[in-house]
Amino acid sequence: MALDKNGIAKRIAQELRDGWYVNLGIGIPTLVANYIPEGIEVEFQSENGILGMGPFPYDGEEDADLINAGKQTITVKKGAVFFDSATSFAMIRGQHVQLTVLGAMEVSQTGDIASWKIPGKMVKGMGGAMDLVASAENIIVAMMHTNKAGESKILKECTLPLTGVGCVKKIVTDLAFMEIRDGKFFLVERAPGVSVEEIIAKTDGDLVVPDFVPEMKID
Amino acid sequence: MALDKNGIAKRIAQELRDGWYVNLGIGIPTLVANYIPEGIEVEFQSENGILGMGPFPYDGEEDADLINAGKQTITVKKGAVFFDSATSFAMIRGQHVQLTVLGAMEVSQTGDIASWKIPGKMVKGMGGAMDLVASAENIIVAMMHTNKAGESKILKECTLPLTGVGCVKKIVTDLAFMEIRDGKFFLVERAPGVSVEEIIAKTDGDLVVPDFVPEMKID
Amino acid sequence: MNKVVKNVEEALKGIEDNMTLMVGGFGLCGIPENSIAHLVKMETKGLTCISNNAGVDDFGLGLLLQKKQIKKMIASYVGENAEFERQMLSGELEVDLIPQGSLAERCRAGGAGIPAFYTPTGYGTEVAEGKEVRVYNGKPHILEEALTADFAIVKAWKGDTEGNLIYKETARNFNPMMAMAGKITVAEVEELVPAGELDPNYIHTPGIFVQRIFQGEKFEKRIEQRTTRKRD
Amino acid sequence: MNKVVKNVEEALKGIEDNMTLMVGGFGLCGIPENSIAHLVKMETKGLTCISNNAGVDDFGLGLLLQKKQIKKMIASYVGENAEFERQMLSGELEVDLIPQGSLAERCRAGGAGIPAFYTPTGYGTEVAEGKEVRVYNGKPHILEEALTADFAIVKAWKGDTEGNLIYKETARNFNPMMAMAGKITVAEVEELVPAGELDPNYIHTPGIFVQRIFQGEKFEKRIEQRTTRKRD
Repeated sequence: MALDKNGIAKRIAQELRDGWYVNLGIGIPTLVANYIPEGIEVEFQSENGILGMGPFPYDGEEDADLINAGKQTITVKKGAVFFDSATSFAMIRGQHVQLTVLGAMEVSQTGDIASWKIPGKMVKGMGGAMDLVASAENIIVAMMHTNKAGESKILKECTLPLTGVGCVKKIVTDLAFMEIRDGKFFLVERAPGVSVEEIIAKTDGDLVVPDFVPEMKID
Repeated sequence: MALDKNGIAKRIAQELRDGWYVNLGIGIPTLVANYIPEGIEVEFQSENGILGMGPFPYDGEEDADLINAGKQTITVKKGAVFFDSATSFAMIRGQHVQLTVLGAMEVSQTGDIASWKIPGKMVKGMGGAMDLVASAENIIVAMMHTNKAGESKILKECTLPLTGVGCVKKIVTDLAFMEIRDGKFFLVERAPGVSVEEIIAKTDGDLVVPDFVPEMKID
Repeated sequence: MNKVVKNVEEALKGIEDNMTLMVGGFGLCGIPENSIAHLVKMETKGLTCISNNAGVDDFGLGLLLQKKQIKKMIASYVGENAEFERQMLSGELEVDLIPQGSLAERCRAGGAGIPAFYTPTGYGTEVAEGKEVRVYNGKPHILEEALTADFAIVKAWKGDTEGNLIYKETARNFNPMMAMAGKITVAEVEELVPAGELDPNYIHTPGIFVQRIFQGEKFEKRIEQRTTRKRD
Repeated sequence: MNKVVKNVEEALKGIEDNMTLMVGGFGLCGIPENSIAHLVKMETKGLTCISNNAGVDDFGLGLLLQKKQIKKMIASYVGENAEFERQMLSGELEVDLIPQGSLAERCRAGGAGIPAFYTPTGYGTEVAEGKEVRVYNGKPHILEEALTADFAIVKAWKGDTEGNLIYKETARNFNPMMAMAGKITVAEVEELVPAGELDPNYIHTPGIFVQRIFQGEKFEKRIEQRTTRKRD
């Protein structure tokens, strides 16, 4: 059975390592914070100017001056710190943030990512995504394997305007966990109950399938 | 009679304008703070990271963490602020400081200044002087007209390594107040009791002398 | 150096048609509400606005968009504003979309006298079109230029009569860099205090960057995405 | 993220001969005294030190110069150190003198992922030799590159277990930028407190830039130019 959004977030959370500073994008990536593996400590950075984000506030305790990059009201943990946008992107550009998790409309087998614009149709802007993908040492993309029409978003080449070039390392979709290796998608794991055949069928880019493709372990 | 250091500082102080932020270099320039004209307000910036410097502390009240760019213990006025060195030079380079007063070993008639190095002999380094002269809209040089051997330091061309090119606007020496105009020194005022002939004799660079050269008014 | 002006009228005096304004804030957080409301009243036209976002339809810079006072918008993310999208797609509004980190750094550079710098951000994308590319540390970088503005309008939590500013929590965002980059910088604050009341060790924007300061009459502080959890 | 190490030995572990170190401070103000004293004990040789000044003969980086542990000094002003001048003029010590503002900005750039930037500072002087010149706003600028270091050693007033730092008064100076630019950044603090004790709104260096933190045993805080006035 294909993963839901929380399932994708759970699988990505398994990639977290102790001591990492992590930036989570809007949407599915935000959910990753709910599934930090036991025994490890990570700190979340939000590019609007906070390190050490806590959970959402209790009803009635929202603070208009305290939001994350998705403009959601949040709280802070002990040891948190606020800073300005230039300092925030100094952290990102200067590679002080160890992992970036973000969504995408398309990824290519060479690690290109498109996520910010559909020409003539949707123009939201890139926000901090271009800075994040240009600099992060580890980038995991969280996305659906296909669009609503069933067309693959895992492509040989992106068709939409790019957010970054050759930067994506890992992709977790509702169907599979893939890595970019030597200019191809490498199938690392399949979602519980999803067949290798289905993944092959729904992947437009070149996909390397090893002899044995383990199933993801999701609680 | 030629001006002493305090006299030079007094004359320079007359160039201050209400509302200016001012950076004073080490030596004679520091003394300018003692002679702010009545009725105007200026704020002193020191490039090690303070705006709103007050007078020296009372005996026994020195604070090792509170110094100026000359490494002297100081105090702060109400409304002072501390900042880091990058922010400090953002103020300077970004032209938020209206006036820089600094010393020099030599100045040239095109506004070049040399102040940081005597090759093979003295190498103190430029500190913040190169940033200050490269960016300040108004630069006043405070210096002696001649060196100890009686040789002019007001030159056609500097002989020592430069601190900045074509940046000096005004010069106050023990003998004269000069401005740089069209690639020449222009004699604006002479020190009390100093003759125009003496200034001409001790000036190596081209000096434009108007028909009437008023005497400085120093209290 | 007393920077206090008596109200928003006096604070925004001199803003004219076709000027470039920087406006602080991220989303609706930390925006200069009082100044924006007054800009609507002033009916200034042909503005170029530099701001990370463009507000929502009925708040923030969205108010100026509704009145068609903005000719060009320089921003990083404009996803929450239907009127913005309509004006852009129809060609009424010029738009320059800039990566958020480059926007922040370009404002800081403008204030700091750095005319240009290299960044890896945007290489290989539309953002890099027409820009110089240079390889550092084995990685291509593009050259980005500084941004400045005729007026920068920022919002702070506390300010003193000398123009020193303190921001609250994530309402800091773009305000400090924009304060540096304005030829004239106007700060509206929630609380204006006498010089000496703010600890000099904890000031975010030194008063040297601020030309005019006033206490805002009213702050709505609208929340864009109210997200909460239930008590256990 | 707990960054606390138990003492200076552990804090400086991994510093080896011929490494590049950034050392915070301006004059003797805000220098990491405990770390410098321990570097003398470690007898590490061939160091390249990036620091605004080189201490005085018997304090600060002067202690490392006396022991000839420094191969190259990158600084802006070295006027207070006779041994420094002797080693430089005799050619024992390599010296790269950099304008103070460019030094600060190059460290910040190193920490911020900006590989190079243009500045007007130093144009037409020895500092510009071999550097690219480009005209912006009618004024020539030179291209300066970022600085980074194997270790950055900074000194703060207060720090918490997460590595968040607060500096006191003008002891801040170069410490925040150097903290950003170290591959490993070590902070020695006068007072180490648990996470949550420092107000998140008033932290100067966010802990993300700091890898190791410890409370220094003893701070002499020597004053270089004691200047006072008499009471009236």
